[in-house]
Amino acid sequence: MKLVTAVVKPFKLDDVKAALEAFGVHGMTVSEVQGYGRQKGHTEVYRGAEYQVAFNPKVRIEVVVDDADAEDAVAAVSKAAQTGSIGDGKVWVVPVETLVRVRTGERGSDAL
Amino acid sequence: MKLVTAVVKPFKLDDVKAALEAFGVHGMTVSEVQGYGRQKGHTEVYRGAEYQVAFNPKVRIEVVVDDADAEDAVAAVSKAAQTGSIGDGKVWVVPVETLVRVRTGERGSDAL
Amino acid sequence: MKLVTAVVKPFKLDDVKAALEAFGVHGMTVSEVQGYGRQKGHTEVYRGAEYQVAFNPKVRIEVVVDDADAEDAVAAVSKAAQTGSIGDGKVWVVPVETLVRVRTGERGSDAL
Amino acid sequence: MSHWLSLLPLDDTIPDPIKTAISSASAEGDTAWVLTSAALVLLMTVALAFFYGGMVRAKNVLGMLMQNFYCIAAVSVLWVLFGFSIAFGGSNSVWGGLHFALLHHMDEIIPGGTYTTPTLAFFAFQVTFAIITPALITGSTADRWRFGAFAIFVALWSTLVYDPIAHWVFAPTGWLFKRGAEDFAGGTVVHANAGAAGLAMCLVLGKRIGWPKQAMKPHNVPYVMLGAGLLWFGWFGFNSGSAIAANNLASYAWVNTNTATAAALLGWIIVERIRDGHATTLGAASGAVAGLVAITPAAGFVTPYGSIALGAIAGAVCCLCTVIKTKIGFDDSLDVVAVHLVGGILGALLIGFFGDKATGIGIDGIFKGGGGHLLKLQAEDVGATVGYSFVATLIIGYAMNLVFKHRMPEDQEIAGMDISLHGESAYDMGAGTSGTLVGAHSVSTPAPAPAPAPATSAYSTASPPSAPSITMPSPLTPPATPSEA
Amino acid sequence: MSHWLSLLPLDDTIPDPIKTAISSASAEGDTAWVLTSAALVLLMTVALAFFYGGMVRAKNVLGMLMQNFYCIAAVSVLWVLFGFSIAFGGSNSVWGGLHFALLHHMDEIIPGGTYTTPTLAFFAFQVTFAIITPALITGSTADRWRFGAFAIFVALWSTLVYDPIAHWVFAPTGWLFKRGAEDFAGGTVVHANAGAAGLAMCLVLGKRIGWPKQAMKPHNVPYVMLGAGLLWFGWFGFNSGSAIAANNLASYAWVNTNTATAAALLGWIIVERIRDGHATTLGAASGAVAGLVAITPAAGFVTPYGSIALGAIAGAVCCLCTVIKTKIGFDDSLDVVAVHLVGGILGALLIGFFGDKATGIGIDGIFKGGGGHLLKLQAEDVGATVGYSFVATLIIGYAMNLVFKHRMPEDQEIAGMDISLHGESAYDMGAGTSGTLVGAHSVSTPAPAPAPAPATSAYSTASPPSAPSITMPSPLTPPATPSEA
Amino acid sequence: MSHWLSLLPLDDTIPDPIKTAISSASAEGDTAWVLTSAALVLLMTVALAFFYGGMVRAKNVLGMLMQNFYCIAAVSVLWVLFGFSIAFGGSNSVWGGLHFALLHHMDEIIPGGTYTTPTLAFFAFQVTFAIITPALITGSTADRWRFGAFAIFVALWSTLVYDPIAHWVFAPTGWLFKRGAEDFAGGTVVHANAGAAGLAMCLVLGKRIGWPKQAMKPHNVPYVMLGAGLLWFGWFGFNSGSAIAANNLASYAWVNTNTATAAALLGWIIVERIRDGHATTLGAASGAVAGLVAITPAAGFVTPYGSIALGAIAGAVCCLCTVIKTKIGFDDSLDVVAVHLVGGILGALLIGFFGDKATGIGIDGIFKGGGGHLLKLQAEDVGATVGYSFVATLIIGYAMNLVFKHRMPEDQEIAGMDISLHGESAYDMGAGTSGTLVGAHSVSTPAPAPAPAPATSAYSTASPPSAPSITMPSPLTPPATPSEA
Ligand SMILES: Nc1ncnc2c1ncn2[C@@H]1O[C@H](COP(=O)(O)OP(=O)(O)O)[C@@H](O)[C@H]1O
Ligand SMILES: Nc1ncnc2c1ncn2[C@@H]1O[C@H](COP(=O)(O)OP(=O)(O)O)[C@@H](O)[C@H]1O
Ligand SMILES: Nc1ncnc2c1ncn2[C@@H]1O[C@H](COP(=O)(O)OP(=O)(O)O)[C@@H](O)[C@H]1O
Repeated sequence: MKLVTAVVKPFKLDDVKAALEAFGVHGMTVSEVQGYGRQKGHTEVYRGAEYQVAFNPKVRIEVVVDDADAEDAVAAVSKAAQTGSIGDGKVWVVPVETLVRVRTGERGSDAL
Repeated sequence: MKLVTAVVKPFKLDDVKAALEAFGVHGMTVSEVQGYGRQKGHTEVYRGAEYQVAFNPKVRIEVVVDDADAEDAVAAVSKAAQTGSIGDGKVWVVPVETLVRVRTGERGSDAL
Repeated sequence: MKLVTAVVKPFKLDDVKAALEAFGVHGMTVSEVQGYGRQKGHTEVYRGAEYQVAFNPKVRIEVVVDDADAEDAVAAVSKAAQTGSIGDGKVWVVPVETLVRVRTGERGSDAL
Repeated sequence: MSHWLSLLPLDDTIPDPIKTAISSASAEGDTAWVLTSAALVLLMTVALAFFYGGMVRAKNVLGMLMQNFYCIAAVSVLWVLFGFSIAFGGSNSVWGGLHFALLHHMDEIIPGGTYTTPTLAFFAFQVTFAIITPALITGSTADRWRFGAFAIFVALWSTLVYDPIAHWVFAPTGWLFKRGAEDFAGGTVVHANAGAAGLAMCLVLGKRIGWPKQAMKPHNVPYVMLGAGLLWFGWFGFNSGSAIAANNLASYAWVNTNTATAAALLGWIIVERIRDGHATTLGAASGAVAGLVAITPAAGFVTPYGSIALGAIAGAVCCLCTVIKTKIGFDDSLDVVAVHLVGGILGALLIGFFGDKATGIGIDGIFKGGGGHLLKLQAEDVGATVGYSFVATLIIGYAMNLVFKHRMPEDQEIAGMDISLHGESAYDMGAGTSGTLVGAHSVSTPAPAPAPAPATSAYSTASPPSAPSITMPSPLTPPATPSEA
Repeated sequence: MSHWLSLLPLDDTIPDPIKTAISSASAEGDTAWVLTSAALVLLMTVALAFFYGGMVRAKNVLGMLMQNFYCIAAVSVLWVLFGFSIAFGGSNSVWGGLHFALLHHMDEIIPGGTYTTPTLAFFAFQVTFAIITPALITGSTADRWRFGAFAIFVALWSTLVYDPIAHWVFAPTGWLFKRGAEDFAGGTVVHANAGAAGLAMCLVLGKRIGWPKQAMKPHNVPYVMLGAGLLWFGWFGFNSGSAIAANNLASYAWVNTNTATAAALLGWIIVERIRDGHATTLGAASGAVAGLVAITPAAGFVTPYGSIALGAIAGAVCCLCTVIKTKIGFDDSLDVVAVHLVGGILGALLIGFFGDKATGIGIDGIFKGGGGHLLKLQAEDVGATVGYSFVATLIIGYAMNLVFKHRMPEDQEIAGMDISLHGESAYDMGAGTSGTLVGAHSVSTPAPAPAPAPATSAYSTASPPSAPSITMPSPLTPPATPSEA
Repeated sequence: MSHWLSLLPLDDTIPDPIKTAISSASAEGDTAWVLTSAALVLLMTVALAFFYGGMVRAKNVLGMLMQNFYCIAAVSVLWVLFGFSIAFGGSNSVWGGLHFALLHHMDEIIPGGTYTTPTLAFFAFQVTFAIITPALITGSTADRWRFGAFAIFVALWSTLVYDPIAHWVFAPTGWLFKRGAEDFAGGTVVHANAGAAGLAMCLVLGKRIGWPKQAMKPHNVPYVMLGAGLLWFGWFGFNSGSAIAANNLASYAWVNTNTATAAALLGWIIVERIRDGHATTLGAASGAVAGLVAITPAAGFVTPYGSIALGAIAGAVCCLCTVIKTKIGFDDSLDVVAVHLVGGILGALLIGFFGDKATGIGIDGIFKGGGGHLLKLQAEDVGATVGYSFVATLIIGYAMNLVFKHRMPEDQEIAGMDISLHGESAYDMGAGTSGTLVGAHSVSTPAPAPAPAPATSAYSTASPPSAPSITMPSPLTPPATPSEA
């Protein structure tokens, strides 16, 4: 199995979710993160003290999929999250050795 | 080494922690996440505008363990987090190539 | 490619970022997490009811790097995050099979 | 409340028309203060909502706020309909009848009344007391009461418990008033009464799921402090406004209120420092409220330095009482018993010791050489109000249980009141997981039962439900459809 | 507002110097109440900022707060310069002229005025009304208006729309006042006016990016409740203070305000319960505000039981109106039309039915047998104020668009007003991603255009910009430089 | 404060008993306003707690709130004991003695006093000023002061610094009062005094760890705005209430306060817009407070259009002063010097230019042709209060340091005041990491030293400490033990 992790712009989450559903994936885990990269941050000023904020808000989406589906899932997510402007994010894949559904103890693909 | 990631119901965190401690693991990293899956979400209505919220709050627990302990840790976590109702969550394992304890620079099992 | 994950003290984030930049890495994804380990937590008391809080706030830094850079990145991060006191955190490395830049669809090192 | 009396120095030599005119002129000042005070006391229930709302978990904060706002709304209407009349109408010593129902006859003074303000101003002030009393109960029953059941309970309880007790103690024709019980602003009528009812209802409802083992920490202590601060502010209306005049007695009540509250705050945090190792902000807020409660019955009957002692005792004792519930095992969630029942009783009884007629009203207590008579009167007042409130509330609570459940289903309680009862989330930090708009309700297209399927939406012609596919344009950056009208 | 009149029982037999002295004594009470009320109404705009600020998304909350605070500041200054004079000066029935400009001649009573307080106290009270009216508009235009454009709009709108309308209805020399229109505290002048202007401006500005498909939930419902609670509190000043005296009429207004608000809250949540399946806290807050709006014109002209009906109707109708915008497609973001335009018109017209001269002022409406005359007057008032406001606001809005853009650039709107317009973040929970201090501005070293490069910092001699290397000491635990002075 | 005088038109022909009665009637209105104002000023310290609390980091917000609530409590008690007497008793021009200690002799007017209200009402008003002055200091010393040391400091400082200065300037027998210094509501006594003390204490305490390199942004700007809004509201009591009557002078003070505050808000954000490129909400809040501070001494001595100039100058100058600390290197954390010291001095001196006896009191300043005499008096007042405050505070601060440390240990400061000093967390969003209940404290089972080991818990018979094993039932869904009583 594979764990596909996508770091994308927050307002793209609905599109990514829809893309994954269209592709047949009905589960994911999402968290709020702050991203730093080419996309420039912004400046804040409090009583004349200037702060440089390098981070931009992103959401991090984790989806475990079958080995065979990983490549397509990556493609679907990338496409759905794309706006074409800097800071659209990254998608990466790491190998998963075991997956368990807590409720039933099912393993592997059955746990999806 | 292995990284065991568990996404479970928030109120189960204490039980999972206790289970891991009983098993001899005294470290973990926890984050707030939102989960989407079979468990149905809920509806909210603001001044007549209805929102469908598909996500449920979960906690994400990350534990790095020795290769030999991974399977048992998965079992302990799964058991502790189980309520038997939909949405109990997932546990997955990915391989870890290096682990360092920042304070000392120790590596591998010594870093645990 | 490798995914370097570091869980460190929040006020060390700026130093870690600077260290990675000095090393030539200009991207990362950061999230707020709670850590449990050797570092002791603290006690809270609300109207005489005492709570033991075992967790300490940490930040979790994820950086995808080229295979060749992984070891140096780990060293740079560890060094920058070190204070020498308990709770400095961990750094671990997992293998990454695919990396995509969402904006362009570039893959692998080009996506960095 | 035998203290409404014109204190104007109206010499007998002054001709009557001039007397009348001067009294009227003076009444404008009194009315200004009473209308101000009424607004301040109304604000107290909002403040209470935050004091309590900050103490519950994040998933229940709206449920708590809603219960308190509902109390304001329901009691305001009930008191126009008949509540005020039951409390202040008629000459019967047990209940007031319906003479003032629908606020008829507002050009009359209430039977036995000696205030100088319009009766409508007196109503404005009193309705705010009727509002906050059931609201206080919500602290002991937090996190678990179905809203529908709560709504009915408030209407019943206000009418069957608060209105009669207010008549007994506050109305000049009430039996406890006539015996001479001293309750300046409602230590027994409001606080001990609500505390006893809170105890009864937390027994009726049972414990929250997970209590006491699971962590149930305040989710937002600054809200608690905001609530406490606004309560302190509003309580000047509560106590000083109870003079129903802007005079020396009102000034006494103002100063005593502030002084006792301050002393109680210090008393509470000193006990905490010794017992727990920390003086806490929650303790400071709690001590302040305990002091406000305890000085309420006494505000016009004691001197400022007496208030220091009274407040310090109340702060220390209430602090020590908060841990009893955990030992005995009743889930008085936000300590209504320790703060309002204990505080209210303490305040009422301590008048028996500290009572001092130097304030211009009342009689001397034990320390002033007045003997135990006053203490006996006070004990009687406490016994009657607390006893009646506790028993009547238990009966109402259990009787309602025969018809329908008070408690939410277990899964709803775990999910929290906000989502389960009100279909809302208190906080949304914009992470993108906060939901998708699926429709706008109207009466002709009634809401579907809560279900994940998107309802037919009001603007579905523009974007049919099939739209959410991966090829749809981002709602944030619609390339084809211009976003401006 | 034909209701300012001394109600003192001053018998003709009383010698004049005594009469004067008694009137002055009485005026102190009135002044106390009017100054208190003025402070309460000032607080309402702060409350409104939170009522609205809680409803917008987290990235726009400061933008909303800023617009409201700016209204307080700008109108306060404008009204000293000339606003008060335009509204209350002179004898012209269309505008008031500049007699009171710069607050000269404050020792005179305004033309036709019958109040007993100093004219400066009357100014204090009226300026707060002028402040809140443009502030109400910010609800319909939320999340998208450039601050500079908004700032200019407020100055223009206050002068060209609010000031004349206030003169027509509130000033004794205004043409609608003279025809007999009844608007006790500004149902048409403040609420219907702001509602019509809000409608106009949300048409001028166009929809928010992503509306209505994207989720735009309130980011902090407790702030909404805090705002609603403080509005309720402050509104006693608004309505009861409009008696410009602390008398029976003020007491009527107080009680009617509270009663109608309570009934409207209940009306709104009952409709929600039936239609949506949930009674919501946002609904309770909204219902309360709808009730407050609707009772505003009527507060001194109806009886308390009439207020129950009036409030319940307003709560239910306004609730039903909130979904219209989504169906028709105009982005009145926080429902200024449904609550203030509809509520204000409803209240003004319902006086035609519920009007009751038992309060001591005004004439009877239809239900009291007074016939349709009053309703006709009210309809005329509504037509004139709403019509003028809508058209004049459209003109101002579009005219400004000729000179510069009202809207923020798209990327700024997506990033949010707080960061884009004000260079601030509302919340920072200390996660470490909140930024690095790069300099302290001074006039001699002007700010760089927002750019990631660190500016030359004021203390750069101590820590040169090259410092951030991995060998630099942690700022939190500087080992070499002692951290204490 | 040479301005308390009955302004009733009491003709000599009026018989004495009638005069007395009319005066009493009039005093009710004054008392209504003074009691209201006292409540408003009390609220200001709560508001200040939020103004400051929002500006500190999330880990220190409770520490800040606690310091402010403690000031309310401690000074309230001290002022009943002897503080009021030191400030307003006796005829000595340097200190007031103990005649009014324990609030004895409250039936007397204070020496030289001309107010019409009860002396207790005057006490109520004045105690709130004594409360807020030390509270203002907490802004300059944020995030680092041990609570125990702070608690002792407040008691000493209030008695040794505030009480004497209040006597000199506010008491009719005080030496600065007698020389003719004009300080209507405490520009020097409260603000310049607190500002000078804040400067002294931030020098005594030293810088926060990490300052100025580490980011120390406001954690909750809406709290700052809430605080600023409530301060603005409460300040009407502060300034207008300082007329100690509800008359024309009070109306002047109300209008001047609002006008100067508005102008200062605009002045501050215009400077920001030019210098920093953004007008900020924090700037709007700060500008408003700067304006409130600057108009405080002048509120009854200038005209409304004078207030526009005075406010605009204060807003702009204070804004420019905030960056000085970073350049010079003293950690006045929340800019008490730039806002209160600079603002208070500015306001006091500008009376010398804008002073206008048209308000009914005071003398003309330079712009009104009154020459430099008034300015000299004002400079003398500023010099005496600021000089005494700065030196005396330095002495108190360093003397205390001889006995024990002011600062928290370094690791505690990094962990934050909330956890370290008060054993509390301000926020808990329910993520499950918020802790495990390990016991309920009581006096008989004292708290263990903070240690991870579970204490013997009060309900340990039900669930022994050994329970937390992986087989234990979930506390949330106890299958065996029914969760209801
Ligand atoms: N090396 C990296 N490792 C992990 N996350 C990264 C890395 N580089 C970028 N990111 C994440 O991807 C986001 C977008 O990257 P950025 O360089 O700004 O734009 P783009 O991907 O369009 O070139 C960042 O905000 C960050 O969250
Ligand atoms: N494919 C997936 N990848 C990652 N996380 C998942 C996936 N499917 C489910 N999850 C996580 O597991 C949680 C529970 O899944 P769900 O399908 O609701 O219940 P269950 O696991 O009991 O069948 C989800 O809320 C989500 O956080
Ligand atoms: N086994 C583990 N798996 C994942 N994260 C861990 C593990 N052990 C510790 N951590 C993380 O590392 C942090 C520091 O660990 P701790 O044991 O307290 O100190 P140290 O690493 O200095 O010995 C913890 O707060 C936690 O976030």
